[in-house]
Amino acid sequence: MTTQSKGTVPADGAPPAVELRDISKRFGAVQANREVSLSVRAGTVHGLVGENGAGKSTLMAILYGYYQADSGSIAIAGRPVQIKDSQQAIELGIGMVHQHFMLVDTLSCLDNVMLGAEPAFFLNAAKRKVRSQLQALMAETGLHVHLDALVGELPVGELQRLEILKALYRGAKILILDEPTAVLTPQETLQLFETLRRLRERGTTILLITHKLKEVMALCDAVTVMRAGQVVQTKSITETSPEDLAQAMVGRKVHLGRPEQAAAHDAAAPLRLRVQGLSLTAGQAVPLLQDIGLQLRAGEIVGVAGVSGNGQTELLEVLSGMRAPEAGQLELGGRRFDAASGPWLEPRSARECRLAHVPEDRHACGMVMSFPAWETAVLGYQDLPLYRSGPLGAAMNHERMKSEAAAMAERFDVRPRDMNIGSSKFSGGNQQKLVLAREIGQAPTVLLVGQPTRGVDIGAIEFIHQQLRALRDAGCAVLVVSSELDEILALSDRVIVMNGGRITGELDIAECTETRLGLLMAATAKEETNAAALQQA
Amino acid sequence: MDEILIGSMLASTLRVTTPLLLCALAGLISERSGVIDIGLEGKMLFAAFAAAAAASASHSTGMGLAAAIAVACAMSLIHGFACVTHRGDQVVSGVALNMVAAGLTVVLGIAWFAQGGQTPPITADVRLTGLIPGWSEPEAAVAALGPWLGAIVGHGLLSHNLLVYLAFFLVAGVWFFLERTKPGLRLRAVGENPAMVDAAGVSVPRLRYAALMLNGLLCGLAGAYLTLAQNASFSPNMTAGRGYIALAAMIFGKWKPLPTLAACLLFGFLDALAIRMQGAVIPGVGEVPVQLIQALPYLLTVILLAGFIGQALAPKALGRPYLKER
Amino acid sequence: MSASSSSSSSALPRWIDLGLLPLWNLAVALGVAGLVVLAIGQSPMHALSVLLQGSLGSLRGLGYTLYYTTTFIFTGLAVAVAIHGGLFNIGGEGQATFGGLGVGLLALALGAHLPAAVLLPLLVIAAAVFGMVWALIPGWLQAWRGSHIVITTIMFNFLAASLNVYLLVNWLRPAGSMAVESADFAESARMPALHQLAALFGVEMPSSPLNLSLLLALLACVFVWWFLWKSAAGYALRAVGSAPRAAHYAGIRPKYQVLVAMGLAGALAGLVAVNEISGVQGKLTLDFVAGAGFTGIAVSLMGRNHPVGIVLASLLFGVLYQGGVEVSFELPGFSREMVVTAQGLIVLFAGAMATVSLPLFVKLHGWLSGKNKGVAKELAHG
Amino acid sequence: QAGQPAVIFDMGGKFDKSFNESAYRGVERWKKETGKPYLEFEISNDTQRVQAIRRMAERGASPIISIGFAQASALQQVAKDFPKTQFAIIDSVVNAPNVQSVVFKEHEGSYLVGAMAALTSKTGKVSFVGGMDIPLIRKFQCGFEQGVKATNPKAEVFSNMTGTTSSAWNDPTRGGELAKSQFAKGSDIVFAAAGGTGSGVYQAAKDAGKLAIGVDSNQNHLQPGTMLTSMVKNVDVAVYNVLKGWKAGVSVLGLKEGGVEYALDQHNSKLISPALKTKVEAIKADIVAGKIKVADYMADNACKY
Ligand SMILES: Nc1ncnc2c1ncn2[C@@H]1O[C@H](COP(=O)(O)OP(=O)(O)OP(=O)(O)O)[C@@H](O)[C@H]1O
Ligand SMILES: Nc1ncnc2c1ncn2[C@@H]1O[C@H](COP(=O)(O)OP(=O)(O)OP(=O)(O)O)[C@@H](O)[C@H]1O
Ligand SMILES: [Mg+2]
Ligand SMILES: [Mg+2]
Repeated sequence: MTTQSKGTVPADGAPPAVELRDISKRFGAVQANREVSLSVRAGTVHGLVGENGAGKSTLMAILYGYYQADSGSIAIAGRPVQIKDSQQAIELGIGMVHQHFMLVDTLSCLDNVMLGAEPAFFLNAAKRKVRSQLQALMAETGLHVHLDALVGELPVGELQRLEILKALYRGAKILILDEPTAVLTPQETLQLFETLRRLRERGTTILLITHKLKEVMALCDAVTVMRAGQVVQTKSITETSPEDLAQAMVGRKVHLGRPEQAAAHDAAAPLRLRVQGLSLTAGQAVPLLQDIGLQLRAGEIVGVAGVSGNGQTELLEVLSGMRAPEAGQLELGGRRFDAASGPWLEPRSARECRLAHVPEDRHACGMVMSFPAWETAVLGYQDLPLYRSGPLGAAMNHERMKSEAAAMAERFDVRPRDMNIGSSKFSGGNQQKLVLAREIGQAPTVLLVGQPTRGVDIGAIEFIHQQLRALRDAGCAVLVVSSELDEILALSDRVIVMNGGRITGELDIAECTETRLGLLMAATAKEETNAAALQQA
Repeated sequence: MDEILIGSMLASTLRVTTPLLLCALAGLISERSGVIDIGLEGKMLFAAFAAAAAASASHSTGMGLAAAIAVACAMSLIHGFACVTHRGDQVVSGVALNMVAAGLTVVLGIAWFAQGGQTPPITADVRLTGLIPGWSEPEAAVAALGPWLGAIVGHGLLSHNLLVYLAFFLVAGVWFFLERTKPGLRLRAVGENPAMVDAAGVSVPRLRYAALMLNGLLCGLAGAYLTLAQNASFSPNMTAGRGYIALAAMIFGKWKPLPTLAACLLFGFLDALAIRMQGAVIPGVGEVPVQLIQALPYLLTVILLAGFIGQALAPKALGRPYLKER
Repeated sequence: MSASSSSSSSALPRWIDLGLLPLWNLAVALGVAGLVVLAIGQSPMHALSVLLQGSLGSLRGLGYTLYYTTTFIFTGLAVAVAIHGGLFNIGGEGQATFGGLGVGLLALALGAHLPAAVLLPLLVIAAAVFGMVWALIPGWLQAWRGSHIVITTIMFNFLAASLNVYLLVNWLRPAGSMAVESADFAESARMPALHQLAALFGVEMPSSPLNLSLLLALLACVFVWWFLWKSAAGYALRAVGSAPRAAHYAGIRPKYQVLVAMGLAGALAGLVAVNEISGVQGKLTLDFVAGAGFTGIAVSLMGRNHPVGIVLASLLFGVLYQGGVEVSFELPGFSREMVVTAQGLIVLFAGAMATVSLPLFVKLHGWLSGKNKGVAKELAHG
Repeated sequence: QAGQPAVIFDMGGKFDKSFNESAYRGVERWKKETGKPYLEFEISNDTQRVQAIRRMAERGASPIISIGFAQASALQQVAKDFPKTQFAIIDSVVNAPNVQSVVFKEHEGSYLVGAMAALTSKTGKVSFVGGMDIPLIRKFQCGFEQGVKATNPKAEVFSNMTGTTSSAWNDPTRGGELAKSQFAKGSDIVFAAAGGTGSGVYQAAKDAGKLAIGVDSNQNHLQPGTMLTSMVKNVDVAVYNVLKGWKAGVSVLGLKEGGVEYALDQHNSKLISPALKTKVEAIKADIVAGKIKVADYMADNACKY
């Protein structure tokens, strides 16, 4: 690994906005940060990259006073400081946009922004003040949110903007963003970057954690690579390249960019899944899905592109039987389901039809966080005879479960290998691998995948994509929902674009270009989501 | 005659509702901040004892109230120390406080007053008497205002003591506090997502302790009402499960002030009704078993709950001690 | 208000976390209770020795202790099973009372006609079924009507009490008897007491209420342990309890799991009646549960909702109850309320404040060991 | 310790302001007079009854006095294991050679105070508050009703029971509410047989300017001036006598034997006019003489009169 210019970048006159020296932090058994030194020049965007669990979030959490470092020192604008809690960090002009949004679903955006920084004792007065300030801020930065909508009812993109507004409203001079683009669409990402550039112009210093090297190259002035809790290298952007960074992160060569050619698309391949006239509406008659019809054939990967919050989530829920639509027919594994007459598909019957599902929200859906990994590794397949033992299969076969889990960990390189560790203790990347391994394990004929690589590092992304392709080549029909255009383009043989609960376009991969898709998705997308949000608010 | 009945029933409803309401509001504030409070029963009991003891010893209503509030707050502090500071189990802590209260009140009572855990009755001048004391008798109210007005408004509504009106006023107070003030906003937030509040630079423990103090204040008032207003002395275990009913009312009210008021009023009313229905005779069937009538309020509650009140959503962080790990 | 987190710390090895720490907490708790005893002018040491002597020192004392333990095991398990299903069951009191009705009615109806060998199993079933029914209704209301389980179970406690009084006073009470209790059961309806069994084998044992129900309780523990952590049903139950959405995703129907959890919980609570009614009283009495349902909450949570923990916690409470009786016998002026106070303090310090000295132990342990490095690396690479 | 007498109070506890407390006064009096100590225990759950009695017997205590009918079956069990020990039970009959049973004719006393209530009531409406709907309480209720009706056939009697759980004996707040509801119906005298719940009833009566009648002990002092009288059940005397001279068998104490009576002291003397007193004494004499037969609820599980 390149250790040249480890630590700080060559300093010019002005003191660095942020100076971390020899920060160490351990959680019980885990050394999250090991003598990390990092210095960020004022008014620049500084990238921070590294594998899942490399220690990026922890380091930033320490800078934000959310965790206390075991050892090491921090200096802000050259002044050594002790950051005991977030309050202090905020006073020092540090703002943080957390990886897992720090918002209260049951409160309005306005309340969320001012919480902790209310300008007046009585909320009405406070709201009036904050509202006007925010409107100014929104105009200035182009970050637009519905101040009165409940957070719980807004699409992630908007929440992301809300988080940034929150930080800026508190007068952040140093802005930390932890995987801000993990949940954004290209359009939203571009907007975000516009904003960030504008902020940089204003002299804001920005620390950006991301798994997407393209973004680093596009935005950052300097970038630091972490691995296993340590800084591997810090380079100015001009001296580095994606390949270089990737190698530094993973410690080996990583294949980036557009993959080998997609599978020859044949219309004769057997039909695995067909839906028609699918429609679903939320409580207050907000249309979520409108007259959706699609088909999946053996041996193809169909990508669903779209601004998150345009029905992809619901589509997956309906197709996997987690949610019953108002209308629509479904053909799957030789069985027909009609929402109008008779019961809709249920998760159980879905698996009987050999349909597997990798849910978007792995934390709430994909795994039981309080279970050890080996129990999570059979979730959904707990009824399979092979996992049962004893009379009438009343008992679970733990030996078998553990051995299978170990096998999954082995095949999908889940780290750590020890499947007795609690599911929550694995990084998102590894959690994702585990879920994928579980769902692919039973050789499904149809696989639904939501956000396959959200929050996952490039090493893992490469691997996961390989697995999905392999499955396709084995004759499985795969439906991939992703807000990453790169991913859609890298994986799909056919692309469906969703917008406002409708299918607004279907393209063969050959005719796909980022811009073209982008336009299809973006077309009035904002208005759509806003409308929905307003209706609900 | 029946207007008297209605009036007395109204009066009784308000009297019975008051301690439930104060307690339920106390629980509401604590639980909205994310801290379960099974200990309402114990706090109310100990507060009632403190109020009676202090009032009878000092011959001052103020002292009684102060003592009640102080004791209840102290118990809230213990709860906080165990559950907020040290992340102990909130339910166990509540159960423990109930046990200690049930035992210690009697032990102290015997030690101090040697009347088997009862406190000496407090004198009339120390007790909280009605706004218009005379009207606590329907007849007097009727004489003053005429039949219906007198019975229902005079006796039913105006014959109560300050704590009753305070309790109802506090419903609005708590609502305003939660929905319209800065600490209220933070309190609601900490019950839903403490990590967020922490990240926003507000101390989670401090907020929860504050909530627990308010909780103590209200429990204190509830207890004081029992011994300074409704009765004139303390007797062992006199709360007789009202703390749990208050808890039920708060959940019934979905952790919101106004619905909680409705739930408390419902319990109060059903109680007053059941009392007056005892000995009722159903033609043909004969006299209704008294146990059935005594069970009626609980039965109706269950039916109402099943029939009309939908899912109650608890604060998301309720019962989860907050640590800075995911 | 469901599975409230129990205070385990990943940083400590099990033998400290589950062995040393609880003992230490118990010591602290006893210390505090001792101060109270001192405050009322008694000698803590004497009180403690009487407590232990009286509860563990003699065969009879032990008998009583284990008899209480039996009851608390049942109510504790009843709370624990519900908690693993994500439900908070305050209804143990009523479910046990209802179980009593089951035992009482069956014993009175068939006692004369059936031999013990047939009747006793039936009584056990009756207790379980009645308790189950009384818990299933709130369970059903929760799952299908959205009525909050805490309210309904509280209400059902009152309802069970009312029904019990009504039946006893108006139907089950032998004419002319003042006491509010049913007629005595036939011998065949009596769960054999241990000293009776011992007598059969010519072993002389002081009489005590301890009876075969203890065996039943221990079997229940084993079953619950197997059910929760080994059986398929338990897997589904725990999934629903800790992650409803994930369970739904996995094709588990949360609604039915609510029924399973409450049904099992109720059955366990109902079994209290086997110990109290069939085992000890030999007749249906008014208030035989006497708060054990509520004590079960503390027992379960102090036992970290695990059968083994629950047995230990039950034993602790058994000692406190029986020892408390002895103390109020031996120490004049040591009233039953002081016993309750001491019990409360012990629950407070050994239960609720169990984590107070956790950091201390973590530190201590931190010095004494630098292991798990391997895992650390693994995770850091994760 | 051997030879010491022992007293076992029931759930209510020795300070229940009525029944157990009365027994407590009895032993205390004996203690004061003889200067001898005694053993005591307060029951807090069903199982402890057998345990407590047996425990006392093993320590060689004698006589051992069980207070309250609830201990009957427990005593039945233990007494036969300790034939040499002297036992006694208040309020219930246990047939064993070594047990003395003392029961009271509560119905007679209740009848008497019922009559007093009827004679005193201005509204012709009086009321009764019971703790729990159990035979003993019905016995009080039935006697009271007879007394009222016999004295004033047109009089109305409202009755309420407090609750169905053990807290029914300890819920003054609810007692107060029950009384108030009865007052609203026009009752102006209330008789409470509800243990600790009573204090709430008497308070309510005082607050409403009505009259109340105490039970078991002489409770006139609790609310001087508004306690018409108390239906005294001389448990203390009974206990005292057992301690003085235990003798096996059943003793039934009614008005005649002075086992039950109505309380007259400085606290209620103002309320009892000479005229009233003479009338009451007359009725009492008739009962003693057997001219008035007071139906006992326990006789046939019904209040027939
Ligand atoms: N709250 C915590 N408790 C215990 N260990 C933790 C905690 N947070 C992080 N760790 C450990 O520290 C390591 C670094 O975690 P961190 O969140 O910094 O990784 P990361 O670089 O942000 O990963 P990702 O790219 O997936 O966000 C993790 O591998 C984990 O083992
Ligand atoms: N309670 C915990 N104990 C130990 N390690 C933890 C704990 N919580 C999180 N971690 C570690 O923190 C690291 C980051 O956690 P995090 O949830 O941010 O992973 P992630 O990859 O960022 O997931 P995602 O980005 O999809 O949210 C992971 O390596 C995980 O192992
Ligand atoms: Mg992270
Ligand atoms: Mg991540």
